[in-house]
Amino acid sequence: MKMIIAIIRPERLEAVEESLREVLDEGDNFRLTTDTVEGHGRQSGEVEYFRGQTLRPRRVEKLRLTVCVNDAYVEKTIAAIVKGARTQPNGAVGDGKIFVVPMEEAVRIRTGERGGQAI
Amino acid sequence: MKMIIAIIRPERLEAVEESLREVLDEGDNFRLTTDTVEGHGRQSGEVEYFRGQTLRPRRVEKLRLTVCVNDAYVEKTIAAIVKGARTQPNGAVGDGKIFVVPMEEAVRIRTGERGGQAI
Amino acid sequence: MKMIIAIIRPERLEAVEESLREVLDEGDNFRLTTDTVEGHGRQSGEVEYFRGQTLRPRRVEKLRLTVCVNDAYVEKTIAAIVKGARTQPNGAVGDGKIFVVPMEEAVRIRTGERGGQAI
Amino acid sequence: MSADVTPTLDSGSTAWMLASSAMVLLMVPGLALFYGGMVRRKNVLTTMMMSFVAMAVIGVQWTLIGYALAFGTSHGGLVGWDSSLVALNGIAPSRLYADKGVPELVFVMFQGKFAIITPALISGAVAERMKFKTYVAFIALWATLIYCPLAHWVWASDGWLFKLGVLDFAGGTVVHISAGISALVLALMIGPRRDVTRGLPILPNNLVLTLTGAGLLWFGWFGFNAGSAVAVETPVAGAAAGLAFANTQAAAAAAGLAWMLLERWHHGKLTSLGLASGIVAGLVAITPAAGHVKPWAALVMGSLASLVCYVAVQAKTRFGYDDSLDAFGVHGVGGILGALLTGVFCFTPVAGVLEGSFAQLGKQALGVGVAMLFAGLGTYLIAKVLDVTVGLRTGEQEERDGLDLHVHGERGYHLESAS
Amino acid sequence: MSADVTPTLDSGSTAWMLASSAMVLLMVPGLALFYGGMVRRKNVLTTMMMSFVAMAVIGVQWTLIGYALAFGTSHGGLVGWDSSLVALNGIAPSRLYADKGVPELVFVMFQGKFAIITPALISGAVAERMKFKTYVAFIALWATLIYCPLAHWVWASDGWLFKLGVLDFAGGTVVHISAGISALVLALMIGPRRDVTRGLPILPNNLVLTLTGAGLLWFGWFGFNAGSAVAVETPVAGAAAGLAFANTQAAAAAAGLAWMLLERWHHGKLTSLGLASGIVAGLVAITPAAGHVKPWAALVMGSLASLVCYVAVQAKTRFGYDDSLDAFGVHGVGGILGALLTGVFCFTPVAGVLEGSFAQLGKQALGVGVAMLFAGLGTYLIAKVLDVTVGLRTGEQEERDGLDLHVHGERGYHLESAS
Amino acid sequence: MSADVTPTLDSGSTAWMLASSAMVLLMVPGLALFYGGMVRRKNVLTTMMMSFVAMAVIGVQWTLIGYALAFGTSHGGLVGWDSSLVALNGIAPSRLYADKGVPELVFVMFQGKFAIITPALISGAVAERMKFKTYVAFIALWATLIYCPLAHWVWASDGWLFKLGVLDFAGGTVVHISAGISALVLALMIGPRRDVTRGLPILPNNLVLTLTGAGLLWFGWFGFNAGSAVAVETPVAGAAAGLAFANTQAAAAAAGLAWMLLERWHHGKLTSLGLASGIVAGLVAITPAAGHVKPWAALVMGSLASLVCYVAVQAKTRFGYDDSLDAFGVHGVGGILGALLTGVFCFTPVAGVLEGSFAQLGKQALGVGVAMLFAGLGTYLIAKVLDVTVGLRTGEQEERDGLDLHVHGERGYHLESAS
Ligand SMILES: Nc1ncnc2c1ncn2[C@@H]1O[C@H](COP(=O)(O)OP(=O)(O)O)[C@@H](O)[C@H]1O
Ligand SMILES: Nc1ncnc2c1ncn2[C@@H]1O[C@H](COP(=O)(O)OP(=O)(O)O)[C@@H](O)[C@H]1O
Ligand SMILES: Nc1ncnc2c1ncn2[C@@H]1O[C@H](COP(=O)(O)OP(=O)(O)O)[C@@H](O)[C@H]1O
Repeated sequence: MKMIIAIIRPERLEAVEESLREVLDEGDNFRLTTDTVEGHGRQSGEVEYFRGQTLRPRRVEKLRLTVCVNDAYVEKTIAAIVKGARTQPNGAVGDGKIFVVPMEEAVRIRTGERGGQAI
Repeated sequence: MKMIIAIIRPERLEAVEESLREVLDEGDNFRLTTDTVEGHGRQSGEVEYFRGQTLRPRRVEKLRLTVCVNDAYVEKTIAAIVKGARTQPNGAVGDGKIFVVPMEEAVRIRTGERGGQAI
Repeated sequence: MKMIIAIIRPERLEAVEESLREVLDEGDNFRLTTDTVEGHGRQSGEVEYFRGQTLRPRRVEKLRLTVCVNDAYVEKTIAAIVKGARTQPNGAVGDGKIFVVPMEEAVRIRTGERGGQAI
Repeated sequence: MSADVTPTLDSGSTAWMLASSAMVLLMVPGLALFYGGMVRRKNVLTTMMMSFVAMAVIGVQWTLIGYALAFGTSHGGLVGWDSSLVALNGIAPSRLYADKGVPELVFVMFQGKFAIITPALISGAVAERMKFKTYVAFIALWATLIYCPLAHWVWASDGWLFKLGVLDFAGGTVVHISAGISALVLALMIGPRRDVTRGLPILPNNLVLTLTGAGLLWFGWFGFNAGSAVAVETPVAGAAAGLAFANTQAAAAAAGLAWMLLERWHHGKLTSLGLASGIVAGLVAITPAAGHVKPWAALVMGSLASLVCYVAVQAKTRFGYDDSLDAFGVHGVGGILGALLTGVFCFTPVAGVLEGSFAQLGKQALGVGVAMLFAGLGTYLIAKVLDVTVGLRTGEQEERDGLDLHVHGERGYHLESAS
Repeated sequence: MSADVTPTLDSGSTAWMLASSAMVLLMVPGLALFYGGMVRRKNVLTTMMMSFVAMAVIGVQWTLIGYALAFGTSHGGLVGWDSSLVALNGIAPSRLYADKGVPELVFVMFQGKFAIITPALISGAVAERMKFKTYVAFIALWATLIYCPLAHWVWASDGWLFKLGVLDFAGGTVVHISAGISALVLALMIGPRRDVTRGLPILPNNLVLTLTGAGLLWFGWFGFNAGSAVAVETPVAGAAAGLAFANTQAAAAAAGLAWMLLERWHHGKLTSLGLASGIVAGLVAITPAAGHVKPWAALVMGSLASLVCYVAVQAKTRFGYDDSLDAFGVHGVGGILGALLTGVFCFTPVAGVLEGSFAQLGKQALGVGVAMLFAGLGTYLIAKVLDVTVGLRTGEQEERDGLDLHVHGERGYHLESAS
Repeated sequence: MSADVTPTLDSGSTAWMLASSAMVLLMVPGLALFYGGMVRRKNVLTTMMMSFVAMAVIGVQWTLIGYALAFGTSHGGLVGWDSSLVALNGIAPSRLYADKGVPELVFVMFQGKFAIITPALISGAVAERMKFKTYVAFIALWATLIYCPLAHWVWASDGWLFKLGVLDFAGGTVVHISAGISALVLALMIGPRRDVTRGLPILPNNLVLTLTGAGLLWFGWFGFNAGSAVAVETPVAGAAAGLAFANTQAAAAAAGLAWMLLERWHHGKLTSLGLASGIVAGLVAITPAAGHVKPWAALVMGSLASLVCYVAVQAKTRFGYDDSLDAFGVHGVGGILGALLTGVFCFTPVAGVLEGSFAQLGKQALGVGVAMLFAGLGTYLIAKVLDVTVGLRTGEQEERDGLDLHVHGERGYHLESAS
């Protein structure tokens, strides 16, 4: 089992969800957790104005996506996220990253199920 | 050392904290980090109304709980979280999940301590 | 590759960024993700007042910092964070923690690059 | 009205007109909050701006030519004009309006606030997707080509609808019907918001603003309605103003209550948006009747307004147009209902249906029909021209990311802790 | 008062009464913001609704029967009634109130705003846990069974307390004491909030709202107090109004300052909530005295109000009842203090203690005692009945998740970026 | 002014003065919101408090000695004083102000609101870093040593600038220039905010507040300007008030529009802060001219105000001082411009440049110069003293964490879900 953590543009969430649905959805809804983070990277935030003065935030609002999947799904998931999150044919700075972390256990609180089927 | 990440109903935090205290508290307060996330899963958000129209948010506000513990505590911690987070005797959709990730190092910034006793 | 997760005082972010720049910046900006979390630990929140009544929040607003680095950088990064985040010469409760989690894969969405150079 | 005695300034009437003019202006920020709270975070500023910008644009337009068009010497009862009124240049500060003992400049300002808020009402129908530039051009044209003539017809002493005896105490027809219909037409032309089409829930970013806005609107509406006594009575601060004030209060209260009960019965919850919407619906419906009906009738009109508007609002989901914040559902429908019921419940200056005379109801229906046709058609033409020239709707990217950032280069809130 | 000459309409007085009636209405949204900011995010809407719903419910009640009960022909000085006043039906728009040169309908509205805000004040004591339905029923009953009679006793020309010479210029007794005591009784009956019992800190969700609300309250209070000159002088916009206005300003300022200094001395911080609370405490205390004392006395009364209320507020922690937003601590205590001090500092129309006469102080004490007893007992009975029938308190689940979602099906804010 | 006939109370004028006094007070919360929205989350409360605290501190100061200093019997036209005016003690409620038919207490209150808001304006320049305690001491001293004398010079019938014929209808010189210059001096003395020095972007926490504040300011400004007719005409609610009202509206609208167009041309976006700033700049510029120029001139003055202020605001980045919220850039510059243009466009009571007379422009320039010198120097001295005694600036830790927590022991918002 892996925990896949992706940092994407907030406005791409829709697209990513759609492409994820194709690969992850089996009957019941596939599961996903998101939260808002601030990214400090090459890309700088959207410019804002204050009485003619230009404000260039160094932080960019990003959306973080966490999906836990069984090993068999890892590549499919990564591919789906890349597909949904990349903005131009060959991407643009700020499109984001995907990180994969090993996961040793998963528990469904409702049933107490463990491992693979708990995901 | 493991990093235990649990996604629960915000309103169950109290209960979970209580049951965690029993197993983790040794003298000084046990430590815990929480943040708010949005869950996309089977459960859909609380219904809201807009001039008679029903709005069913596809996202649910969830609370994410991160506890880093030494291996000896993993099972106890999982059990405690399940105990506190499960709503009905045999659970309900939306009760959440627990994910366990291996952790290689922990550092207490204050003292620079490492590993087990830094947790 | 490791995912380094640090929980620090929000007001120390500047200092940490500075010390991180020294070790991580090679030409283009180094990358970093932050989000706001609530810490439940020894330290209790800043006192607030409500009509003469003292409110002592049990939660402390903390800043969580996520940096993914190649193995060679792990120790440098940890040292830099400790340097920037520690408040007094020998630290104070609330200075925070650093957790290191193994990471199996990294993907740069823009280019599809993998592993080391995607970080 | 005793026009033979030369009128003298009445400080009491002037005091009330000054106060009520200011109160009506405050309705614009009120509307901005009311609307601004209902949209998504990413559009809160642009939505508020659609109201605020009217203060600037129409504020200038009215001073330059608007007043001349609406209240200048009548040309065939169809439109006014007086070159001496351009930029209010010919109005000596001491000149009084009609026989009301109020400086004409004060009357100009009072009327000007109406001209400002009316187009702003329309913005509710096109929130979150209309091109801001186009919107600004639209309200400037609309105020000049639709509002001013209509105001002339209904309120100028030589206006043809006025002469026919159509009653519109404070603007049910001129303000709410015209704005409501135009809102519907625009909403239809511009199409639904992306996420409405995609069936996604659109959650209001800040209902606290909406409630606050409703409060400011209620407050300002007392100036709106009770100030309109300037058209019918000397002194202005007198019986008619008192009656209008009482009816405004009664209708708003009854409507708020009715909407709440309706929702309770319909889906079991008492929403704050519902209470706020009911209040506004009631205020809209009583506007044309404020000085013509009895308080008990105001209670009835308010309750009916909520009932009818509530149903109307549900309609949009059925018919699939996206009147985002129900500018038509509340102002259009409420205005029509109010204008007609005025003909039913009025007792002064003429008798209505309840007192056995159907004549007035007919006149009211005429007024309603004319306003709907004129405003609807006019809006269609103006919007058509703007559509082919500058375009009505923002690009998909703008709509998705929110207009605040793209059009205004700002975000409504920066509440993240790090900042 | 020269009742022999037939009074004629005074447009100046009418203008001021119209304006001040509107200003008092604005206090309700003001109160909603003031209270709404102090509760937790999950209850911001329900708390604001408790004020807004009063505009709807009491707005209707007052029009239908409230005015008749409070200001109708007196029956033994105990309660008023006039079937002709039901739904204000018998009041011709041109009919003037007493000898004040103001249309009676305007007076009705001015008084109606008082009837609306008074029960809303109570909501502060039961915030975050009272059943909303029950609250609505409660204020309807309370306004009818407690407020209207009390207003009759103190303000109607045949009211028994009025005849005894109890002074209550703008409602220290009728409004603030009655609301404050009832708030205390309700708070005791309903019990503390879950998290108060569990000793958890309750953090105000948005103090910006509270400050804004305090600002609107201060503004509206000028109408509240200076408008109350309608009871004592013709023209209404005259000396008494001016005095009341000045005293309102002086007391609020002094109280705000005093509260800040107290906090500074007590725990070293100058809280914004403290400044806002002091302002309100001062406004409450000066209300009964506004037209009866000198400005220097207003400064003293304001300062004392903050001192006494601050101490009173601390008491609740000691005695362990949960007057959530200090409706009793500020309005009850401040009202009692103000009513008594009126007897000390008054110089017109009668002399107070400072000028050597203790008689008035006695009368004031009587008024205070009567109001406390009547309102306290009455509230207890009404609440008891509601408790056994519909229940006073929401379920634990509702309280934990917040009432906004459960009762109103809404959330106050949707500020998450994704939306 | 016919001083030979004994003046009698005019209820209409009194009604308008009561209403406008209340409206001017509402400008203070308006300013608090306007400023509060522009700072960072961590300083929203302290910034709002800087306005609110003026209501408390100056509210008391004005009642005790302020009025006596500004409007007491003149001593050489330099300052007023009358021990009988201390705590307003010698002013009988029935005493009328001059020949205006308004109770003097009402005039006292109207003027008092000006004394409150003026120092509050200064806070915009030192937001997010000035020691709160020091600020409180500063405004108390400033109001006493700078504002009161200046008000006496310009507005008291024996004031030396008044006698010279300097025109300042509603406070361009006394209020905006004095506050603006003092703001600049303070900003220079206190130095830029830490993050400005470090070149970090400072993002406004809540522009919704800023827009709302601008709305309340516009509303209150009608009282501010049209109420100032009390200085020139009887009845107060008459021609001069009407003219002032119209000009206020015209200038604000034109300025809002102009600023928007400027921004569009400068960087392509139409910011909401820009519209709000333009509105305020226009209101500032028309303040001294409100009763002296024609509406068309008001349109011109408003537009020029935005142009000049916009340029001035850009200057600060060039010269590297940190007038955080542009108290100088908007109020100082706008005030100077308005005062001078008054000499250009005025047509009543005297002719300006446009009508061929340059005399008035000279007088206006004198007034501007005197006010700048006096306020600038005075502020420097007061601030210097405070600097060496209590210190002007908070510690670095406070500034970094935000003053809300450190000074006020509060946070503006608690919107996290768990709470
Ligand atoms: N090594 C990293 N550690 C933590 N976060 C990262 C890292 N690399 C990228 N991120 C996050 O991903 C976001 C998007 O990265 P991006 O700028 O698109 O990378 P690139 O420019 O290489 O495509 C960044 O703003 C940051 O939040
Ligand atoms: N595989 C997963 N990956 C990421 N988040 C998950 C996953 N499974 C569950 N979650 C999170 O846990 C929350 C609760 O899950 P829940 O709907 O209770 O699961 P179940 O219905 O299986 O009990 C979801 O809303 C989602 O945020
Ligand atoms: N074992 C842990 N698991 C999860 N979070 C932790 C853990 N230990 C510390 N934290 C987080 O780090 C924050 C700071 O910890 P801190 O109180 O400084 O630790 P210490 O007192 O040991 O220095 C805590 O508020 C909490 O959010």
